[in-house]
Order: sequence, then structure tokens, then C-alpha cells
Amino acid sequence: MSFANSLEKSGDVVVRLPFVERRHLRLVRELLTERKAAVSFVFLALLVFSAVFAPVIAPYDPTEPNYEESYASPSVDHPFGTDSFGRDILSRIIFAARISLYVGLGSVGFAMLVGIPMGLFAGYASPSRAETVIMRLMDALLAFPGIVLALTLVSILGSSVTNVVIALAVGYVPGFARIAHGATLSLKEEEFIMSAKAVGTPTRTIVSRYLLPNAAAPLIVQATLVFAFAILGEAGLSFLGVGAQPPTPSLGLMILSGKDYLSQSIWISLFPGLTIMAIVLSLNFLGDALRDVLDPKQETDRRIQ
Amino acid sequence: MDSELRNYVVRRTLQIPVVLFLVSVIVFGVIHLPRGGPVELIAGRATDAIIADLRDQYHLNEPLYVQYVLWLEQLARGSLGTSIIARQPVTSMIASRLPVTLFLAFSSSVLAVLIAIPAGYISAVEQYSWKDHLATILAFVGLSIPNFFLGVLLITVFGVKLGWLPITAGSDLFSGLRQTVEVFLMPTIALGTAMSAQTTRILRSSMLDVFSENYVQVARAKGLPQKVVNRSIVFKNALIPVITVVALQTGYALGATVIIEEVFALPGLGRLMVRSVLQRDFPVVQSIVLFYAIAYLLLNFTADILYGVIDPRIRYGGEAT
Amino acid sequence: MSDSSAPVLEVRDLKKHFSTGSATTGLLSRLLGDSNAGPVKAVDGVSFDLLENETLGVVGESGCGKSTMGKSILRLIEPTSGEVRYDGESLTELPDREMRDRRQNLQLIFQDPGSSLNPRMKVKHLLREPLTNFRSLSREELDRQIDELLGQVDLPTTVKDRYPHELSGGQQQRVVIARAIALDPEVIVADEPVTGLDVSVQSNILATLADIQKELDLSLLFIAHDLAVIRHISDRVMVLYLGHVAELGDSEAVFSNPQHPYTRMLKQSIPRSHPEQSKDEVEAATGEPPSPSNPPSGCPFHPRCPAHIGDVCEEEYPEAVELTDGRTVACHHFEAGDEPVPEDVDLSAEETAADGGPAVDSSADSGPSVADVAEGNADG
Amino acid sequence: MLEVRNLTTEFPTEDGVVTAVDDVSFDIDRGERTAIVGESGAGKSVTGLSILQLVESPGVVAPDSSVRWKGEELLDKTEAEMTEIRGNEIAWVPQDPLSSLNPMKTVGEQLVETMRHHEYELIDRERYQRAAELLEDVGIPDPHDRIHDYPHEYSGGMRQRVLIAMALSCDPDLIIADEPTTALDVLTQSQIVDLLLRVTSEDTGLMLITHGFGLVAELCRTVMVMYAGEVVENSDVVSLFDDPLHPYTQELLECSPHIVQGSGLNTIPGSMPIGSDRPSGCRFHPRCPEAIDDCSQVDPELARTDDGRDVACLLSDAHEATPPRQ
Repeated sequence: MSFANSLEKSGDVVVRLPFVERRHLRLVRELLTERKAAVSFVFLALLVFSAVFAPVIAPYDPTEPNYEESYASPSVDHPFGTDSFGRDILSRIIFAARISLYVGLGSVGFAMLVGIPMGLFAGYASPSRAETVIMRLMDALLAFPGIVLALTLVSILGSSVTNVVIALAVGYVPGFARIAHGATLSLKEEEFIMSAKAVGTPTRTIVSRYLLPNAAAPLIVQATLVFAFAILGEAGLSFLGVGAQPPTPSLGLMILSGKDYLSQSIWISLFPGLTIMAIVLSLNFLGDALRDVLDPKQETDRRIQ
Repeated sequence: MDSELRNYVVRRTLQIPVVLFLVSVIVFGVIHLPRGGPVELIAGRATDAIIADLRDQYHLNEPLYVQYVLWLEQLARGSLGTSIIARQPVTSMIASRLPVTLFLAFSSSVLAVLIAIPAGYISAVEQYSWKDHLATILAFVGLSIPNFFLGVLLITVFGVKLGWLPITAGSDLFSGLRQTVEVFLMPTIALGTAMSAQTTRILRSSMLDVFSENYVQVARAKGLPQKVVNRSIVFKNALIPVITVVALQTGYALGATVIIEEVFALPGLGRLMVRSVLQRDFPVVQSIVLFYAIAYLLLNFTADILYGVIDPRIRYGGEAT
Repeated sequence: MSDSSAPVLEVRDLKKHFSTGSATTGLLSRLLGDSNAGPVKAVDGVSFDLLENETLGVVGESGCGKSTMGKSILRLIEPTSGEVRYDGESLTELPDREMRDRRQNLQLIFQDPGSSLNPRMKVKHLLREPLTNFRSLSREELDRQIDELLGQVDLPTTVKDRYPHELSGGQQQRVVIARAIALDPEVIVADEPVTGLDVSVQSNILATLADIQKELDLSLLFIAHDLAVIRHISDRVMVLYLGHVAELGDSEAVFSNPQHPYTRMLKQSIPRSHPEQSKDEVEAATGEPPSPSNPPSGCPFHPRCPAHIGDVCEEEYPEAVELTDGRTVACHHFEAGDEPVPEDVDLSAEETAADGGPAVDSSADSGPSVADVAEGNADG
Repeated sequence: MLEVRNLTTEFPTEDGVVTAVDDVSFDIDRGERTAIVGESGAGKSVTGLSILQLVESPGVVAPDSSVRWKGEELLDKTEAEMTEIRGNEIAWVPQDPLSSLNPMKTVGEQLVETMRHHEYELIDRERYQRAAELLEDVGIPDPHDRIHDYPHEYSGGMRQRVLIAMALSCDPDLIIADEPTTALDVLTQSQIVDLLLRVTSEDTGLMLITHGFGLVAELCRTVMVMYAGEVVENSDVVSLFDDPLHPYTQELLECSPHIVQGSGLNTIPGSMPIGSDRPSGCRFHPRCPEAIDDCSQVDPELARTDDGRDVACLLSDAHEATPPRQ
């Protein structure tokens, strides 16, 4: 989804060196004391845990139809009710979470692997022709609204979860490249890069010990937010029937399948929708908290609150 | 228009053909490169003879760069080729569906701005008040609701349960004002909420940044009352980054219409895109993608120009992006 | 303090021009409508020597290129042209690998300690870095040297495990100094090391720098825009204007009896040291410093110079001439071998033309015509 | 004209309440030029801000403080009444010219908006005329067309002149200048000092906030030295330079290179206590060369010497007369 790049455009965080009190120890404590972030952190941990151990945790088989119990409303043995094939929605959600996490990690990971080095190189080599080429290529890639790009790629590569990952990832590469590029440019001007050179520190150490750690803050924040949009993207694509194919459980598909039974059994679409919302919401809160903790500018007004 | 602005506009305009060229290469490459070209994908449903006929009809046997040049020539003549499935010129197919998508994207952007401006302003001016917290929570919820899920909910509540609004769009959408509003209200809300949430957040953080600037304290020291400072200095200066985001969002809205049209069965470009993708109708897919890219670039370009016109520092020389 | 020992550093006609054209040059940039106004001549032909364990002060307004010069000498910024010799060996052509070795003896201290220390590294890592770059030492040896360094800059060893932003401005600057002297250098270029610090912190740092200079027999190139600080710490002083050397000489001589009109104007601007101290009303500095991207023709100072002679100042660049007391001045009022003019003599042109002040041009008896001064100057 | 009594401004932070300004009292008469000297963290800027009640939250001026302006208590005034005084009767000149002008409005607009709010002149055309004259007074060449330029088209020195013109736009009775020349070059600095001398007169006083003695000798007739939130000395400028009473003032003078000719520059060990970790008794005693045991118990009050100077030090003769307060 190209949502990321509109956020990235605004999220062009100029990396201001943290001059306010900050220690690694404090970073974790800050993160956890922040109410919203703590809840989100726990929820996401639970989600990952249940996705990994889905077969053990899910009370029923997610794909096995069980017609006698179809359209069962939420009850003790089916807390989220059952769908038109009588399959337990809670179990399907747990398995669907696997797809969402796989897509999220895959697309964000791929986008970072490709985007960040390109951005770092363009920034470090600036001003140079290579930088102009890379950044114009990113502008071109950025010109495709994410979903359109994803649809095109999937139409060629065929509908499957892996193709969705690649399609979404390509959409997010420019976002990471631009942040990495911006961060490197502004860091290069900082005097401590020159002072490292002055004491004879080799270039590769300068990149690894100076550029990367200081550019990490905005990239980590962007990663959490893009992860959220990847999940929305995957759900959207499968809703269009272009992503995961039945019977594999995917949140988007579950909403799609429940679309026609909304008046009587709304829970078929409701619970998958709420799950997506919960995941995306907690990722957003986590991203916001990370931004505060890692970018001390906001930290001061938050502490005085 | 003083010389610096003209200079800046020229520089930005000249960047467009470069990016457009890259876009066309990407579009062409994505469609034609994988697995020996698009027509193979239809193989399943047609005999070999038809495939051979299709291959030469669409010049697919020529080397790639020749195909690319042919495609550009076609574009230059203003024709986007003919659909494999519908056997119609793609240009007319797009033209008939364009108004729906444009209207939907435009109206949701307007809705987003109308919600975001007051919400962002209040939550920044009255920071840490209950209004700020409310606006933040709403913004976060708006950000995290998948727009198609919101669409589905709206249909259930207003369409099915209350029956106020029609569930499926009629044939001619733009016949009467009432009819148009009825058809487009829910899709616009579905698409607009996420965008308004985003814009509210941006306006709020942009205003908070301006509040921390020295010249705001100087304005208060000059005796300007807080209200005047909030409106004529902080809000006005904070709008500039918001403009860029709103322009980009309209670009995003174009993409999102694909799903919303699907949910509300609106005959727009998005739906045509999905159908052509599923039917592997590559000339149509190719053209729609190109259209979206160009629309997006134009929006991006206008945002940068607006940026230059309003922010005198940019006009004075200095890169926009 | 400094005997006339051999120069540690010789700088000859150093130039550094920044081109404002964008990365794409030629047709594309013209096509893109890039306005590349002429190159910014930040440093435009500076020559001087730095003697052994001497403190040479460099003073001038912002935009005069003093900071760019400092960084260009150590090739942290590649100079456009000119030569820098260290202990007689030219640095300008050295390949990077060898230049890196020379860096052990040539160190730089920055103005803003906050931005010249990596905020994500603890003090002990910041001090360990130079040592590990050039020497292979055991852990104990490293820690011992780090403690010793902290001692030399009067910092408690408890500072080792703290991050730069947890220290005060003064303490941060001391860490920067410790980092600079870690490799026992021969030359330190200090680029406005005390600007922006409180008065008491400033004097503490200056005292520490002076002690270190004595202990390690350092030559110090001390760049600052505060004349009082320069006067206090330097043996000799060099006044820069728009990338050129206006005046260079013994600190006391230059400050007590400035020759170049610009140096005189600078001296006038030193705030009174006592409310009742009388300040002879020299016409206050006029105008704004011109921008280095289009420097004025001839003598760069002529648009603001109260002692403006005439066309010679506008057309001809004044070469530096040496006066009897060993200082050099780049101004058309002077010729090689002149006596320094007493401070109260006003250099403005009408004066010299009218009474042909002896000191100004010993050769001509009647008022020197413009041609004389110009011609006299040609061979200078 | 301005009487400040027991002004105390506090900032609640995570690690305890920080009293940036602690029980400060002083007067400024009509047309007087006074300086507040103090190193960073001494609370001089906060004092200025507290007078104009511009202290940003969470900072708060303690209730028992009193700031009387022309006989009226400012702390009791409503925000609306304060906006009538700010810029109109008491004007402010900020420190950093580069970030103190609104980049989105022309210089003329920013001058006129002040006058418009204080109903100076009737219509904008007259206000623009006055703005151009003001720019000319502060030494900006061809003001009539430069008035429509934007701040980024002015140099640092020029922008500081604009800010001074802005302060003068409504004929204030007092100008509070917070480090007006720190961000400027040496030559521009002396031009701004001359300008400040010219624009202040019998009915326009100046309160100069600065961290060094540089400008004090040039500009001011009385000086107040602040240390860690307290006023330690308040005296006329000549006797302060000739015979500083408080040890901190003495040490500070000897640290200023432009006052001490020759090489013997003094140093003060340690650093000023900032925030809530302030020593007991006199706050300077840990760093004071002449400290005696009492100094660590008793926090001396400002006491007046016979020649009308105030000092807060047990060793000064002003205090010998009165027994140290337990």
C-alpha cells in the first residue's frame, strides 16, 4: 500500500543528534512504562507466540468444514462463532495471523534489505551522479500507488502469498531508501564524522559505528509503521481475491467471505476485521513510542507532561 | 512571478520527463519481462492457434525494445491499444470509468481535509487536553481500520439494517445530486477516514514544531494575543508540510479506490483494473497503471510547486525535496 | 615563548573554492536551470608558517574562511590548490594511506563539542578510538592511557562510562581535547574551541590548553573571532579577511599598534575593559562583510575601507609586504621595509596625500601621487 | 518604574522542583540602562521572561512574587491586559536573529502587525510608512523597497536591526534585550551596541541580559550579577569594575580576557550548580576562594552598603554591620 510513502514523505525525519539524557537501560524502561506501548508490546508478543504455535493453540482445525455447526453465533465452545462452512473463526484467525506476520516480516525485511543500502550509498556518495540516478529511480517507483503496483505484479506472477510479499515490498523500498538517504546526508554534515576521520578511523568503521547507529532511529520507527501497512495491504489484496487463495485462512479472505452474510451473522467478518485493527493499532502505538524514545526532541515535552 | 520561482518551476518541470520515462520503462518491463511475455498467461483458456495469432497481433515476437518503441508510438497517437478480452479500445474503457474514480478520490480527500484541519488544530492548540486525547484516539483508530472493512461495516449498518442508502450503485451515477450523494457517501467515508487520521496527525506535529520556534515567542513578546498567534502564524506556517502530505494522499486515494470500488461495486477504474488483472488483460492493466502513475506525478508536482509558491525560502533557491 | 626555530608547518598559497553548481554539470545543469553563481572563494591564497611550540592566533569575521582554512590544512576538506608542508614534507600530494599516518601528529579540535563527539559512544570508547587506530595496546595499557589522558585535561575518571550529552559544555570540550592529544601530536588546529562557552568555563579551558601545550611541546593554530581571547593566548596573530591574509605579526605588536585598516577597525570593536575608558571615536565599521561568492575586485576590503586611496585599491590586489618589525601587511598604504605607522596617525587617503606623512612613503617628499604608491608597491 | 520584589520562578521536573529564579528583587527607574550578568543557568533569561509573564509551562511564577510596573502589579493582570503591555510598554529583543523572524512573512508585515495590534497609527499605509522610517533609523539601507523582502534575504546583522526596530515600533518605556549580540560578528556587534545606545533615551530604558562583561561597560550604568538563581551583587557599573564586592563578581571579572590585559587570566574551579542539586548556605561557597565555615550554613541576603550598593556575602562590610541571619 502506498500509504507508507505518504507517511514517509511526512516522516522525512531530519536526524537531530540526541542531546537529551538517553541510555540503553532507560530506552527499555521508557518503552515499557509508556502505557499504550506496553499493552501493544504484550499483544504483539501474544500474537507471535500463538501464530508460531498455532497447531497447538488453535482449538479446532482451521480448514476442516463442519456443516452442522455452520453460522453458529459466538458461544462458549466457539468464542468467535463459526463461518459458512462451520469452521471455528478463532482457530482460523490464529492461523491467519501466520500469513499476516509472514507477509509483514517478508515485505518489510525485503524492503529494508534493498532500500536502506541504496539510500545509504546514495547519501554517502552525494553529490554524485549515482545519487541522482538512484533517487530518481525511487521517485519513479514511488509514483505507483502500492495497491496498483501489487496488483500488476500479482497479475504477472500469479496470486500467492509470496507474490504478495514481493509486490508489497517493492512498494516500500523507496520509503526506506529516502529515509536512509536523508539521514546519511544530514549526518555527513555533522562534525563528529570529520573528527572520526581526523583521528584516522577507516571509512568502513565510520559507516558501521557512526552512520548506521545514528540513522537507525527513524528507520526502526518506519519499519514498525510499514509493518502495519503491509498487514493492511495483504488483507486488501486477499479481499480482492488476488492474495492468499482459499482455503488457506487469511484475514482479508475471511472478511470477504463474510461480506454476504452481514445481516444475520456479522461475526464472520467482524472478528477478522477487529483482529487486523488490533494488530495495526498496536504496531502504530509501538512505532509512536519508539519514535519518542529514540528521538529525544519529543522526549522533553513528554517527560514534563 | 519573480525569477527565482520561475527558475524553480523550470527545474521541477524538467525533472518530470526523466521520471516519466523511468515510469514507462518500469510499467513496460513489469508486464513484458516475466516468463516470455503476457500472452502465455492466457494460454490456459485458448488454443495454440489463437495464442500465435495474439502474439503477432500484439507484436510480442519482436525484440523487447522494438515492442517498447511501438508502444510509445501508440501512446503518442493517443491510443492505449485494444483490450484482449473486451475487444474494445482501452482508451474508451478508461474514459467511461475515469469520472467515478476521480470523483471518489477527490471527495474523500476533501472530506479528509475538512475533518483534519479542525481536529489537528484543536489537538495542537489544546495539547494534552481531553480534546487532544480524543482526537489522537480517533486518529489512531482511523489509521488502523482497513478501509474495506469499514466499507463492509457501513453497508451493514446503513445499507442492510437501516436501509437509508442503496447497497449497489445504479446504472448512471451522476443523474441527480441526491442520487450521487447517496451512492458516494459511504465509499467517501470509508476512504476518507484513514486519510483524515493521517492528516490530523501531521498537522498536529507540524503545529507543535512551529510552536517551539523562536519567532512564535517573539510574536507573543510583541503583545500579539495567543489566539492571533495560533491562527495567523502557527497554523499558517504549519500548513506547508501538510499540503505535501494531502497531495500525496490524494495519490494514495487513487490506489485505495481499487478496493473501495470493489466493496461498493462502483464501476470505476479500480474495478476495471482488478478484473483485467484477474483476466490477464495486459493492455488494459498496462494503461491503467500508467494513468495512475502519471496522475500521481502530477499531484506530486503540484504539491512541490505549491510548496515553492507559499514558502519564500524555497523560492529563494534550495532544493524542494 | 617561541624562539625563531624551524617552522613545523608551512602553508603556501592555500586556496579552497566551493562550486555551487549542482552535481549534474554542463548541458543538463543549464537545462535544469541551475543558477551556479561563481564558485565561493572561501580561502583565496593564504600563506604562513607555524613555528615549533608557538601559538598562532587566527582571527576574522565569520565568512572570512578561517575555519575552512584549518580543515583544508589537515585535508579534512581537500584544498583546491596550494601546498602544505609538515616538517618539510608536502602533505598535499600524499595518498590517503600515508596522509592517515601523518594525522597522528596533526590533530583538530572543533568548536561545538556537542556535535563533534559521537553521541552514541561512551567517553572511554571515544578516547580509545584514536589509540586503537594506530597502536596495538593491551586492555590494561589502554585503560591506563585513558586515565592518564583524563588527568591531563582535569577530568575525573568517573566520566569514562558516561555519554557526551551527560556532560557539561566545558567537560565535553575537555574530552575533545583529550581525544586530540591521545596520539601525542606535534600540531593542533583548534577551530574556535572556546566560542559559546561561559566566561569562567572558557578561561578554565584556555588554562588547560596552555598547560598541555607546554607539556607536549605543541604548536597550536588557534582560530577564534573573539579578539580578546586571541590576544590573550597567541604569540603571533594572523588577521583574515574574505579568504586573504590582511595582517600577520607578533601578537602584542599587532594589537597595540595595528597597521592594516581592517585590523584597526577590529581593534576598535573590542568592548571597553572599563566604563570610563575613553575610546577615540574612529568611524564605526560600515557596511556588511561582502559574500565570498562574488568578492570585490582588487583589495577585497576596499568597499569598507576608511583609508581608501583610490583606483589602486579597487583594481590591484595588494601583495603582502614585510615591515621593519617583521610583520606583513597586505595594503597599498605600505611598502616593503616601511616603519610601522604609530596608531594615532589616521591612514585615510586625504591625510597621506595632504601632509605626505613620512612614515607612509619615505621615498617621495611631496604628497605621494597614486601612481607612486602603486608603482612603489609593484616591486614589494 | 519597574519594582521587582521576591520574584521566584519554579520548574517542576522529573527529579524535583528547580527554582530557576530564587527571591530576586531589584528596581529599574525611567530611562535607566541596567544589565543582568550571569553565566548560563544563572536564571537571567527566566527573570526577563517572568516580568513579561512569558514563562513557558510547566514553569510558574511563585504566588508571593511581585512585579510592579508603573505602580500596577503585573502578576495580577489577565492575559488580555498583559498583551496591551507586551511590545507596547515593555519590548523584547531576542538573542538569535536567524530564528526570531517569521520566515513566511515580509519584514514590513511583521513590523506592521505589532503596530496594528497596539492601534498605533490609523491605517496600514501609515504603519508601513512608519515601519520604513524605523528601518532607516536602525541603519538598514534603502528601507522602502527592502521592507517587502523576506527575513532570509537579510544578513544576521540586518535581522538584529529589524528586531530592534520591531521593539521600538510602539515607543516602549523599557526594552529587555536578551544577549542581543552573542550571535553576531565582532564588527556587527559594535554597530548594534552603538545602535542600542542611540535608541535608548531618558524615556526608553534598557534591561540588558548578558553572560559576559563585554557590553556592560559600553552600555549600562547599573549592573546586577546573578549566580544559581540569586542576585549576588547589584551596583553602579563604575564601582563594580573598580571594586567588585562579591567574590564571584571579582573572579568573573578576572576571567574576562578583554578586561585582564596580559596573560594572568584567572580560573574558577568547579561549575555552577544547576537544577535542584544546589549546595547549602551560600551557593558559591564550594568554589569561593575566601569561603569561611559560616558560608556553608548561612545563605546571605542582599544587604546595602553605605555607598548604596547591594551585595549578598557574609564577608562584605555590609554584612559585618548586620549579624548573619541563622
